[in-house]
Amino acid sequence: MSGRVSGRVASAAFLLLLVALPWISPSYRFLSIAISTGTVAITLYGLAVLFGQAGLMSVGHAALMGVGAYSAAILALRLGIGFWGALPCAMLTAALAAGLIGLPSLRVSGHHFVIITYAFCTLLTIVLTNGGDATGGASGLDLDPVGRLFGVNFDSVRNYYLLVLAALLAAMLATDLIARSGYGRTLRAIRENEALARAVGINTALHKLGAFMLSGAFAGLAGVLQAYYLRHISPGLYGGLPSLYIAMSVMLGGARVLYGPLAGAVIVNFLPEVLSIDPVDSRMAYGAGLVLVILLLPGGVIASLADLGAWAAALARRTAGRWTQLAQGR
Amino acid sequence: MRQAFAAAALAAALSAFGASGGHAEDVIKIGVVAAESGSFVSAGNTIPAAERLATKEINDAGGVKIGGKTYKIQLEVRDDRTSIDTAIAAARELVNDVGVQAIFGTESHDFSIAMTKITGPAKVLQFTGNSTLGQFLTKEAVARGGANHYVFQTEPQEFQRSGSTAKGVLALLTPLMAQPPKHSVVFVANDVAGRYLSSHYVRALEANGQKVDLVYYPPDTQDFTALLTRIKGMKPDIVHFWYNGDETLVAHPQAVQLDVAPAYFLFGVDPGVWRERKLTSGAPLTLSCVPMCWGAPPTKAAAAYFDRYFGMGATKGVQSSVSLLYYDYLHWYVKALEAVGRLDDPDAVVDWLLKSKYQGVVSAAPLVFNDRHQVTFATEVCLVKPNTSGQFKCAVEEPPAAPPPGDPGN
Amino acid sequence: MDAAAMAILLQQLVNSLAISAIIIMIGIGITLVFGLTGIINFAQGELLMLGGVATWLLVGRAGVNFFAALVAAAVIVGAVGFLLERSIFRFTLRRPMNGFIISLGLSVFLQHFVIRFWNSYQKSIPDPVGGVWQVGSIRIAAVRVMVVAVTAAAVGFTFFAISRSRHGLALRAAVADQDTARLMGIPVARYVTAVFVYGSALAGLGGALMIALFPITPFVGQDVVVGGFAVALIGGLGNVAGAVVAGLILGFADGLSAGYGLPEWTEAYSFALMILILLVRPQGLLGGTEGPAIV
Amino acid sequence: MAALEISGLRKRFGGVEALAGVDLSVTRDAILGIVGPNGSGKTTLFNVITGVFRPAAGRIVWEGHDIAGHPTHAIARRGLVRTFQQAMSFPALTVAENVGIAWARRRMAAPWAGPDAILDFMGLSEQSAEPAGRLPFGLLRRLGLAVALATAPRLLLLDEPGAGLNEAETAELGELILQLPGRDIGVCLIDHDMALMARLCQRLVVLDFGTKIAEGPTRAVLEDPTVIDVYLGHRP
Repeated sequence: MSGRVSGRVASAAFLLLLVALPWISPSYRFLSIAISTGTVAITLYGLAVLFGQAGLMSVGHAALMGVGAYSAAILALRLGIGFWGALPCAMLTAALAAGLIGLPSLRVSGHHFVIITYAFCTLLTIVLTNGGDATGGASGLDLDPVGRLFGVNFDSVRNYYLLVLAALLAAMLATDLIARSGYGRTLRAIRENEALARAVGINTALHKLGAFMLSGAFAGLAGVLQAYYLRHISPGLYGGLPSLYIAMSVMLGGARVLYGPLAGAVIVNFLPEVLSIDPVDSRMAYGAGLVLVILLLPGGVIASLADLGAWAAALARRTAGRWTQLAQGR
Repeated sequence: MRQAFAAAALAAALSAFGASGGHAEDVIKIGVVAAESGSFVSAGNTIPAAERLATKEINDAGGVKIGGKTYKIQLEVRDDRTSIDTAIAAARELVNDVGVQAIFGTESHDFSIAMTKITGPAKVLQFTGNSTLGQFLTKEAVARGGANHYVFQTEPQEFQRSGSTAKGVLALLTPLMAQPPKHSVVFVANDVAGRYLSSHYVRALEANGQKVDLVYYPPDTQDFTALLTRIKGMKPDIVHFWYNGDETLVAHPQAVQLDVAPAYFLFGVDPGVWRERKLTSGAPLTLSCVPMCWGAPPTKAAAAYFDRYFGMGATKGVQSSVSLLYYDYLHWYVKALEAVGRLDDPDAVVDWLLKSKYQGVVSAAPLVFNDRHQVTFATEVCLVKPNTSGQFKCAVEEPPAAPPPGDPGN
Repeated sequence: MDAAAMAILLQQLVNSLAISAIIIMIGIGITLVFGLTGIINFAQGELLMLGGVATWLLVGRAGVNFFAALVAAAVIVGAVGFLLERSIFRFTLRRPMNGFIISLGLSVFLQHFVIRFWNSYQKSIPDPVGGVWQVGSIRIAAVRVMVVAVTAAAVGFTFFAISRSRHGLALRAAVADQDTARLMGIPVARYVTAVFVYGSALAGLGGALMIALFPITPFVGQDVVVGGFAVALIGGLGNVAGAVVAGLILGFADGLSAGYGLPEWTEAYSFALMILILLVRPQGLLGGTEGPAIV
Repeated sequence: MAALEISGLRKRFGGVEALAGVDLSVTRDAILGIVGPNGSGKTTLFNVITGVFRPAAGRIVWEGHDIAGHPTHAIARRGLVRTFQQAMSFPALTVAENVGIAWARRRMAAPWAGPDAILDFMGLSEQSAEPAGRLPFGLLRRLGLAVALATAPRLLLLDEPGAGLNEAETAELGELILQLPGRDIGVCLIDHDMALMARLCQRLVVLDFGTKIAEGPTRAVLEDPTVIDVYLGHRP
């Protein structure tokens, strides 16, 4: 089978496996870690659009998850709007907040504006902590369970896992569609050469802001899903350190490949937990791993595996070809 | 064909870390969720250490006799790695996969509250030592059918702890001061524990006749000189440092350098640490610990406990005494199981606990849960003899019966 | 403003001086490295932490005199800077964003490397100077005077090296325009290494001074690095004088906001200041480079 | 009425007055060349017209609208597009994608059916699937022009299209440029290659120290003594 088709079948099988996971392994610990990994992965896909396509780096995406989570919590507390109602609103507020973070990137041409996104996390944590009753102050806010919808009870861990998986697959699909679309090409053009992009009529400021807001919406979605799973959120969840690990994960996995962000989430969030690797060792591993990946495999782990796969497939075809030649006595 | 193959392969791989195999003989599984790694490790590792000691004692004494059979306690300890995601995953595993009867933990407020959402519906009893839990243990929440019916707070209501601490501090410091102290400044971290504790402690000091100012500092501050100079400008008689021992040991020396106040109180610093680090203070200074100090245990029982506790290899740290918030309650819980005589009736166990008393190590008086699933016991305050590192005069003040004016009493 | 209030204000100004010292040390390192290479080194905080831990080991375990340990820490961390530049950062000169991403991984690795060998608890050393100077009602710990003095000396030396010496001239030329500097025969690569080593040595020195003031944990690098970036950005990246001025401004802003503003918002003030300045003057107060022109 | 009317255009960088009150009118039917020694303000003129810099003073009227100070992309959308002195492309994108991005932005009807037609016209069809970054310099120059054409411009400002090309490549590019007015695309050209300018331009403008010192039919301007003076330095 040609590379293209076998790739399609492999990813279909892999996705089928993800869907079937709850029935294969009913261990709650495994599903719980998978849910946490899934929510973070959704944010990574948002960052993949921002960095992978538009080339804009942000070390502040945990704060955007926080904006989504707190919007949902406050909407529930103040207006009694449940999970499904809060979802679109939280994504919108997170997108607007991302636009706010993105503004400096328009004025500061160098990439050192990225420090502002890191500063934004700390600022958000301080505002939430001192927010008094509005934000539940330092002790944070509680959330009620998602409850039932169309007869499906989302309080069961298995159903919640499927909900998060659906959101993750939607995020992956959206990222893939964006990458293939004209909009994605325009973002890549801005990344490659902003001056030329402007010269051919692209409103680069608007598009960069758009990319930020799009990635904010992904983070908002992830924030709401995480908040409704933990059922209690506090400012400390969304500070600088979590944002650092989010940025690292997307770099490790690869920001421009479909399975890159998912691989990053699995490497940083999933494997150390499931295999109960000591957190100090696991962080040393992917700290050093990131350095190696950037130096040796700039496209990230998955891109390199894909290259490796393609190289191996080509090698196989060549040797097979040679064998048939030998067999035919040439 | 593809699905079958994938399913079989994965099942084999996953069973390795899925549910752990059951044991042949009868056991009662008890869960512990605490930080054994990450930044909360200094408080977290005291919980499993305390429960391992209690489990060893119970099993050595012949285990638990229920319905004619003898059970051994099987402790299932999970490290929450100072991350809420891991704490939730651990709680899910203990409740749903392992099937524990009760869970002890966690060291941090957010994790414990998130865990109540899992233990509650599963009717698994949860013993937690965060006094900030008080906000959530309202009468309706702890009533039968309420969200927190199976949650027990193993620390006294904050107005009681603050009340006995305030009385102890003032009683010990006043004789050593030139004139009786009138003006106190409470200097506390701006986080959930800091805000909650200080709101009660300020009322307690006011109830003892003090004019009180409250100053917050951002968590993880290192250079306190600016805030301490501001406090010096308020001309305080006593500066009360709350609540994290490590941060207090950074801030206090800077206060002494600036000569901020004639007397100090350091909450959360154990005399044992003061002696070990050979610290001294010219100004009159009092220390207190949650709930008792391992450096100067007030009762023989407490001293014996700490010998056994450190004997098990636990590290001597600033927060070692936090273990006392968990040790007695495993013993008490086992007695409840034996009294109820069944393992499948958590409601009966809750009712028995609310009706019973237990003479533990943590308090001279027997422990009793009030109608909001909170215990009451006094707090130990120790005066450091000026310019010495190892001589303490400790006192245990009884907590006030009712909350002082302006204190919600939770 | 009666005498007591004036005394408190003077005390706050003196306090702020010490606060600025550490931030300036780390800020200069960041601004030098960025000025020449365009790389934002997020691991500069961990280099400072390494300086502190090295001093803790030398003074605490090996009983070395503090001032000898101070110099040793600067040398050790300088050597670490050399290793990092030679083995990692020199490959990212053409794409500084990679240098930044690598520094994220490096910062996590160094933090947990220290935790693996010397655990994550607080580490402190006895006050190397001891005693408190009293001038009128102003009290300042002698150790803080030492910290300010050593920082002033380091800043002075840096200024002298950059403005007066031959190498300083070559360095400024390279910062201005790498290609032209190469054409004029300046070995730019060697200056990149020199800047990394010097920036790391300064961070090591800063770490040693910090542990003289207060206990540190392996996570301290994380808290300090953002202050260092604020200084470098507000001063103008690549502009050493800017870093010093910005360090003083931030030090006094922190000190006075804690002293007179709302204490809960202390940290927010310096961040808000940084973001405001970057929006109004992206090239910083005293005008810095936006990194080398990367074609 | 000329498509582009510039009057009293001023721009200063610090002490240097790059443009000191330039008046210019550009029609779309005749190719206009702009020449002048280095630093005379030629590229600055293009940068100010296309919104890269804001003019200190002066009016820029393009097809009846004053576009002084408008953002670059808005000006490009109105059909006033420029190319760059250094060959610019989107390196990681393929040649076809480079042209496709500009084509998607076009506002007006274009004299070509689609990007492929433009690639044929510019002789880049074989390379259409190659990443632009791998093109040799000569082809990269052509791609720059192809991308500009894909935006369906009504007036094209070419900034030294011949820079860095050898004789043959310059001649070929010149031929392509000559065909543009016939396809309803006005051309205004900056270059130092006098032979190329003589061959392509019907009219010439000479700039020196930010002021226009000569304008008129190419032949006349080239023989104008003041222009020769400026280029060859003042005769004793």
